[in-house]
Amino acid sequence: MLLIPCPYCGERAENEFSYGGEAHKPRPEVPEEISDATWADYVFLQKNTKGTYYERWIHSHGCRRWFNLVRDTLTHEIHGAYRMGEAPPKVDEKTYV
Amino acid sequence: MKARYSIFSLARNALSSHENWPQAWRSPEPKKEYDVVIVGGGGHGLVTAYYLAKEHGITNVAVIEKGWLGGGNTGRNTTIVRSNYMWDESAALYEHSLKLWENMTKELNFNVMFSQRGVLNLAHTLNEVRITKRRIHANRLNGIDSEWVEPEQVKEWVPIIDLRGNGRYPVLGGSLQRRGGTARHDAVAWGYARAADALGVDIIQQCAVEGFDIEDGRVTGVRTSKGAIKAKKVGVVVAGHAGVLANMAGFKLPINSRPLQALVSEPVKPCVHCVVMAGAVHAYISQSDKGELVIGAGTDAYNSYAQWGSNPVTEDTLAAICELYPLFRRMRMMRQWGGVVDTCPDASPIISTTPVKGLYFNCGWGTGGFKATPGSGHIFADTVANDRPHPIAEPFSLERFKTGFLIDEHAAAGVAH
Amino acid sequence: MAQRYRLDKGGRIDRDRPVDFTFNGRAYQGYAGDTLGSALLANGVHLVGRSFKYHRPRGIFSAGAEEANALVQVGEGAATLADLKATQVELYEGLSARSVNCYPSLDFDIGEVNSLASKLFPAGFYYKTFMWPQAGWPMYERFIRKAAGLGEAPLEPDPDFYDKRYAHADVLVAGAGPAGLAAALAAARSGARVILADEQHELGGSLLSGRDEVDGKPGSDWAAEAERELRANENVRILPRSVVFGYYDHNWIDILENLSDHLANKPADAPRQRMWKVRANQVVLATGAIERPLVFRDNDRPGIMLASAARSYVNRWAVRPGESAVLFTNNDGAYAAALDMKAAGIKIAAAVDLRAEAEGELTQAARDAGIEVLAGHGIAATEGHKRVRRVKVAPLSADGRSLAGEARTLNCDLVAMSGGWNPTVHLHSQSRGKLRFDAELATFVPDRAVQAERSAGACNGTFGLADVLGEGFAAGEAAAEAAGFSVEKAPRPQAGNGKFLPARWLWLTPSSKPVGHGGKHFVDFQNDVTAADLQLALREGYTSVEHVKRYTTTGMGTDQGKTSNVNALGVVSEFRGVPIEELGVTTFRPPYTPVTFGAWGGRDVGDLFDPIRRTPMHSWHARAGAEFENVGMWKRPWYYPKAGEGMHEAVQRESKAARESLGILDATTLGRIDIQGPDSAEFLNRVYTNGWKTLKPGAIRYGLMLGEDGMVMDDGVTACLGENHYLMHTTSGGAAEVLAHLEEYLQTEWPELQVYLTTVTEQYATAAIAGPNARKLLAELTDDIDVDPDAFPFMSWREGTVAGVWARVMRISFSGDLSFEINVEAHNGLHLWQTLMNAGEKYNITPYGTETMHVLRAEKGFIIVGQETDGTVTPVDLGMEKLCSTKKDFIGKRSLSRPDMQDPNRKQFVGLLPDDPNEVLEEGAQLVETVKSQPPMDMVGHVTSSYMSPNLGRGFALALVKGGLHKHGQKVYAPMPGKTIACTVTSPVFFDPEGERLRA
Amino acid sequence: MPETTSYRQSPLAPLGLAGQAASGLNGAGIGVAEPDFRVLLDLRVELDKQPGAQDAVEKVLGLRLPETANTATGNAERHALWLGPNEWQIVIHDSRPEAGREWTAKLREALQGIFCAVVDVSNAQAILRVTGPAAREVLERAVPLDMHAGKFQPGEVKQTVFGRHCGVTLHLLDDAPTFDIYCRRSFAEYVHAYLKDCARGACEDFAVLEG
Ligand SMILES: Cc1cc2nc3c(=O)[nH]c(=O)nc-3n(C[C@H](O)[C@H](O)[C@H](O)COP(=O)(O)OP(=O)(O)OC[C@H]3O[C@@H](n4cnc5c(N)ncnc54)[C@H](O)[C@@H]3O)c2cc1C
Ligand SMILES: NC(=O)c1ccc[n+]([C@@H]2O[C@H](COP(=O)([O-])OP(=O)(O)OC[C@H]3O[C@@H](n4cnc5c(N)ncnc54)[C@H](O)[C@@H]3O)[C@@H](O)[C@H]2O)c1
Ligand SMILES: Cc1cc2nc3c(=O)[nH]c(=O)nc-3n(C[C@H](O)[C@H](O)[C@H](O)COP(=O)(O)O)c2cc1C
Ligand SMILES: [Zn+2]
Repeated sequence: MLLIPCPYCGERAENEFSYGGEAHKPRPEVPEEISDATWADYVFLQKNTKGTYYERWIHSHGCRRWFNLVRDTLTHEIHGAYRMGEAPPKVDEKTYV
Repeated sequence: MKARYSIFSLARNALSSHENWPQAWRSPEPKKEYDVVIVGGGGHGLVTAYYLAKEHGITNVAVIEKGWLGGGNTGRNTTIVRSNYMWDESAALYEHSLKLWENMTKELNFNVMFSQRGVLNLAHTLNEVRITKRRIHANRLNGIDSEWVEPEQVKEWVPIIDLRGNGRYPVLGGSLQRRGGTARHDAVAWGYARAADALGVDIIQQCAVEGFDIEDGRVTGVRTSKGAIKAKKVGVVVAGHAGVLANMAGFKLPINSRPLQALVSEPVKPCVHCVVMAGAVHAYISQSDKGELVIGAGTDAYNSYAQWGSNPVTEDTLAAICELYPLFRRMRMMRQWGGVVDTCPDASPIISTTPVKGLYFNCGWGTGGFKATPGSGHIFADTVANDRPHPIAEPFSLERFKTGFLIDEHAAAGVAH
Repeated sequence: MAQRYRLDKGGRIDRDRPVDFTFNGRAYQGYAGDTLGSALLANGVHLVGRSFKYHRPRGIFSAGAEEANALVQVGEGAATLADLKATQVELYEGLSARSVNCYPSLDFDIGEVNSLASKLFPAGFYYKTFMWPQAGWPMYERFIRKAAGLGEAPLEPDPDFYDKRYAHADVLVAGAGPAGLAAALAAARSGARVILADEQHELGGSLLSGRDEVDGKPGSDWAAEAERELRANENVRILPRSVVFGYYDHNWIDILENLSDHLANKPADAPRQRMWKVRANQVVLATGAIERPLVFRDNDRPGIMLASAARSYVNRWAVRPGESAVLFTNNDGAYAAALDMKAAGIKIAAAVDLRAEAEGELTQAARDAGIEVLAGHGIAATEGHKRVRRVKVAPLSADGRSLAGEARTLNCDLVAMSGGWNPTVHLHSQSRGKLRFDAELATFVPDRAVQAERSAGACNGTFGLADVLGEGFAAGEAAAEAAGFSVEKAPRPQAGNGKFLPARWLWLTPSSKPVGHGGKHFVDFQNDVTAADLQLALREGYTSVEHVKRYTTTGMGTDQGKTSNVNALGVVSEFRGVPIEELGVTTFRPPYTPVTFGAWGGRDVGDLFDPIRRTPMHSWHARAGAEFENVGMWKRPWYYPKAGEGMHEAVQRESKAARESLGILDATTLGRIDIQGPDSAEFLNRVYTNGWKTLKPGAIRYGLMLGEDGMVMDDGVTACLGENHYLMHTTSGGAAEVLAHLEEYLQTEWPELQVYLTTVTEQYATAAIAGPNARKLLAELTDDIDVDPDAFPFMSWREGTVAGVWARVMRISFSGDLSFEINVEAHNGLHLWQTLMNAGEKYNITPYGTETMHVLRAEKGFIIVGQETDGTVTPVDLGMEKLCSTKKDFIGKRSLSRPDMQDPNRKQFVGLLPDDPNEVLEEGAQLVETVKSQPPMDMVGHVTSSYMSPNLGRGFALALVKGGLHKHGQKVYAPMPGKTIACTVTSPVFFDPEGERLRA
Repeated sequence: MPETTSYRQSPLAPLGLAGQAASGLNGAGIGVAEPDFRVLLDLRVELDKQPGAQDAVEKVLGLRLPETANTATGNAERHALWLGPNEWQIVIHDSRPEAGREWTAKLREALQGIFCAVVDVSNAQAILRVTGPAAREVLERAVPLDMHAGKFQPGEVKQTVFGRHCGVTLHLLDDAPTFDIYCRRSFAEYVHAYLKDCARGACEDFAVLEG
């Protein structure tokens, strides 16, 4: 069970949270003007990185705020959490084969 | 060439203290160039190589495996095989596969212990009943065996089950596919490896693909931990790692990689004689021929490439097992592990050409691709050989995420083991 | 004679408390403090089990968790336990145990014929045979399955219950031997919160089995003092009988505590076991080491055991495990066992030592004690069927690969073997800590830690007692410091520091014939894996250690290879000529020892498996005899059968009443979200397909919500409560999902919108009254709401007092009739319901459940999300294109313009009328346009809802049919087993298509 | 018809827990009771963006909203529990049936012109008061929080998951210790039954109060 640092409440157990997938993937401003391919990219495609991943979580059984987390998807090491709209912390990014 | 396996060869070899058995496959050094390189030595990759050689006459093929062959999800799944999927497209795919299963042991001269002991999918809510019946009727009209069983019949199949489910998850019935069952997962990988090797396929283990050589939008080879290897075509079949390989080739996939857990109990005398799946509570159970209860749990809620699972998921699954089978509360878990599955938004696989010419992907099988192993490899080989989707593969292209032609098996499958 | 092999004195048993027990039906006696294993040995019972494949006689070979042979079934009936290790079962009065995997009896086991034909069953034999004919496999499998399994699963529900809890520690110490006790002392003295767990019932670890001194007193006394100090510290929690079984992410550790298995009288209202889910800031692993067996010919006979086990039986349990022993070792340390055995009166026939020059402190002591030491020798063979009787020992060649001289026979009934030690690195490895091969110790020791953990003592490859204690203290101090406590370094206790090296590492002791040609060199006792099996696997190309494991099943038994894994690697390394460190190890996985399912389930079973949610009116429904349907976690009345009624009759009655006079439905479970803020209307515009800017306070509008993929995800009505204030209703099952979906967009995509969402699902209780008399009833119960149709039109709401309490009444309808949904504060829900029931009596007010609700709405062609839709249905498919605004963007809109969404042949929403009015189609039935005599048939759609309607006087259905919006009037067929049902495609609205009754 | 309290059924009324607090622990390690009806309001506002909000709230309630995470402010009659960076639960000991609506109106009135939300959730939630020396031990079986006296102190508020999948808010009132557990109304029976079972699981250490 992960120990996740909610930027509002502090470190809490994983089962208080829900996952929201890849972060920093803004909804297209004017969806009607983009191609089917670009739209499919937004709705379905994932970086799905093996390594340092920027992702969204919500503290659903806590403060109910969404926030971002930088986590290594192989080792589960957590490099930091930051609020929506804030810039991510500087992280030595890693990827693996 | 290969020695044929039989009771006679076994007896003959017993006389020479088993010292004369040949290797099941070679361990060759990679050549400089192949007609086709298959990345990923799991079941799907090995079957693909086998059929390239067998049906398409392409024998200059390498299967490149990062670790040991069969060590991915092929080696860590709960081995449920069935074909009673809901949509026509899926049913065609999985039924194609099931037919190949039925002949696999003979075809490979390798006993994969395919055991058609029957697969029961329980329905616990009125909505599940409705969806289950819809699937059964669809199966029936597609010519696939599938039948509704009433709770009393469930009890006959699984005498140890508690039908009341404490009022919360009562067993309201279920679907039964008699031709479904289990197989010895490792044997599937080994059997195909041996057969492909016999046809000249090089199986190269402990060799990771670390990049692609792409010229003018066409793949020309792979870069591996053992050096560059040229290839006219490359088929990628790496399950949970599909996204990693796609990133190497410069595109993204509609896939999230998540650990899926399984566990086994200590071995006991046979007490569960078919496969029982309960999607509503996330618990799948069968008993291996050695006596362990093999139990499938859920996927972790977050992306991860760690081959282990999160604690609450195990708790949930074992709570459900205790609930459905109160007499198993005293059983003990002997080993627990995880595999990284490639889940697609519509719970259906991708068998497809890609934005890179000569590069093909077969992935997205998520929690349920073991059953598809022979069929998937068969149609993927055809797709790679002919540079166009096999008719069964056609609906499962990457295009569907653009056009919207999703084949959403969620409703019918719960978790699609 | 009872306990013939019990020593006259010594041991940690309580001679004042004899304990009676039975094994395989025979009565025996032991003492409190015994394990089943030590008690059996005290009675001279060595033959305890049969091996898995060959059914070879097997005895007790260890004194702990590593036991691979002595598996037993304990207890009978509902409380039976399978596959317990006799060496771990604490003895209690009345314990009854029996051997597993033998028939008809342990002494005479038919399965032993397998042993005769064993040549036919080498590793992987399954894969090579049973193939002819292919159709024959089920038959073979039935036969094979007969041989499956060891013990038996209970056949009755478990009578016990299990406790499960979280816990938090600054420092968790796993293992309470000298290293663990030292670490706990050091950490506790700093003020840290410490949990100390040991799988055994007594703390002290190896100090309980040896005769070493600490600070000038017996080691066990030092342990007892340490325990006293720890117990006196309120920050310390000591967990005996508790195995630390899993090490997961972020220092999450699982422990299984045994509470009552060892008790003769198990308390009825106390848990049997407890699972601890611990988050530890720092971890100290002090799990000791497990002795390695030696691999030699027929090394599995009862009476052959680990040297440390023999020593434990003598010292800790005061048992003579034999009369005449041979020590077989490759190291000096094992001589301690020989010395202690000798001191206990066991004859030592000889010490067979693989080392060419058998030197060392203890070896010398043994020589001094008159023990014959056969240096450079190995055991070449053993004899004795149900107990070892003789061993043949012979000198070895310099390279150790062959015998180099005449064999000599030694009579014995005990072989104590030691092949060195394997640090118990399981937890370190589970934590993803790296391992390093230590050539001196010829085994794996912990290398770099990945999580906040450290190993101390034997599990770290440190074996001298003084060093072990020192390392324990240091680890405890370091852990406490890392957890933020300041420590004062304590003086280290005084103890000896034996030198155990160098040893001679020989993975396979040769015999007169090559491996595989006579006799069996067992590597994995439980799964009957021999050196020849490993060799065969390698020969056949299964060279990776993972392949070797899976092909031969080595290490896959209930002991998970605690004694076999390193030996298997050694043998593989030997055969392949590849150094062990290059082979790698198979993965260590939880649990360390098997863990009860029930403990994992804990209290989350039975009534507590899932929360059961009930509405404030529930007690009324229950009293009225309602049958309930599970909707999400809610219990909703499904129908209210009267005496003699089945579901069909009840639903027909309820449906009729609701159309003809007055029905009442508990609609409390609908999801409700309060939406406030200046941008609320804009927000609604974005999340619903239709427009919201014109909705005025007092008015209500239906909305359809899509996922970004364009598929319908929810629907419901939203009321405008005031300026910038709305109340959204969601489906009962979708409430949580919808709120999450909305919050996600609000917080992550549109943080600029000034909107707040608050769930108020449970603030209100709702009774929907429907039918021609609904208005009359409402009028009677309110003074301040004008119920006149003009004053209170369809799709509006009014606030006032109903039944004497505050109420918000919404004039909306899911039944298609004149209907009011009366919302009161939840505390008043039951009151409202009772008042309505009383006042409605004159209208024959009829409570109806979800089934009737479904019939009524289906007659009107209203969809239910999740029934008419399945995640693949768009608003266009539902014929609701008009609800999709073209003037604005909304979630999912872009997806609707993708090519496949435009396909006119998509499945679309229609009504169906079976030609035979008495026919009720099965929900889920598939539809075709052309019936064929047999499958496959092209399916064009399926039935989503289907009922017998008393109001229409016939069966009718809703369906999704390809191109259905344009197929009204055409025929489709439902080919069912045994018959085909012809139907006509119609509009889905069967009742009051103009909506006059709604607006009445 | 006049509105009287007798109509009202508290969430745990079917279990008859009200008043149990009064009867005392009788030597048991833990007791569970349902307090009298209270006003519960959910208040949403961004304090840094709405400078007047604190004063406006204080004027009506006589207390300031806690800005430190996981804490509460208040007195014997009223509390403001921190739920999130822009969310509080206001608890007022006023058991009149109309009190929830009245306080909502008062607060809204005071916060006029400020972007905020005040929502009456008095009926939406249940309150279980758990008290006794074993309370921490018992609760550690239900929630993943560190319940140690040093880690969860009087005046603190934490939201978490209780048992499987049930959200709760825990407010520690005193050293007894006494916790007020807030949960959604329909989960109250689950929470209560779960607590009882937790007490059963911890029973080696103390007697369990019946009921
Ligand atoms: C716990 C669990 C239970 C399951 N239960 C079932 C079930 O009951 N029924 C069912 O039908 N399905 C089940 N599945 C799913 C099923 O196991 C998979 O869908 C299927 O085995 C996938 O086969 P594969 O050959 O595509 O992948 P894999 O067997 O995973 O093979 C992919 C291979 O690619 C290799 N690879 C990865 N990256 C590289 C690289 N860069 N270079 C070279 N090689 C690389 C990997 O090492 C791996 O060996 C389960 C899965 C899990 C994890
Ligand atoms: N003569 C030799 O060659 C030799 C070899 C090994 C050890 N030793 C001696 O053994 C001692 C080592 O001390 P130590 O403290 O490191 O080990 P130890 O063996 O004394 O103690 C380890 C303890 O950990 C417990 N344990 C193991 N795994 C556990 C788990 N998963 N959960 C809970 N408990 C678990 C065991 O029950 C045991 O009590 C020293 O006295 C040393 O001299 C000597
Ligand atoms: C169907 C099936 C049955 C298994 N049975 C056993 C078993 O009896 N004993 C065992 O130790 N492991 C068993 N395993 C688990 C494997 O040992 C191993 O954990 C799994 O293949 C994952 O590999 P890894 O743990 O090496 O990562 C089984 C695995 C599967 C898929
Ligand atoms: Zn938070």
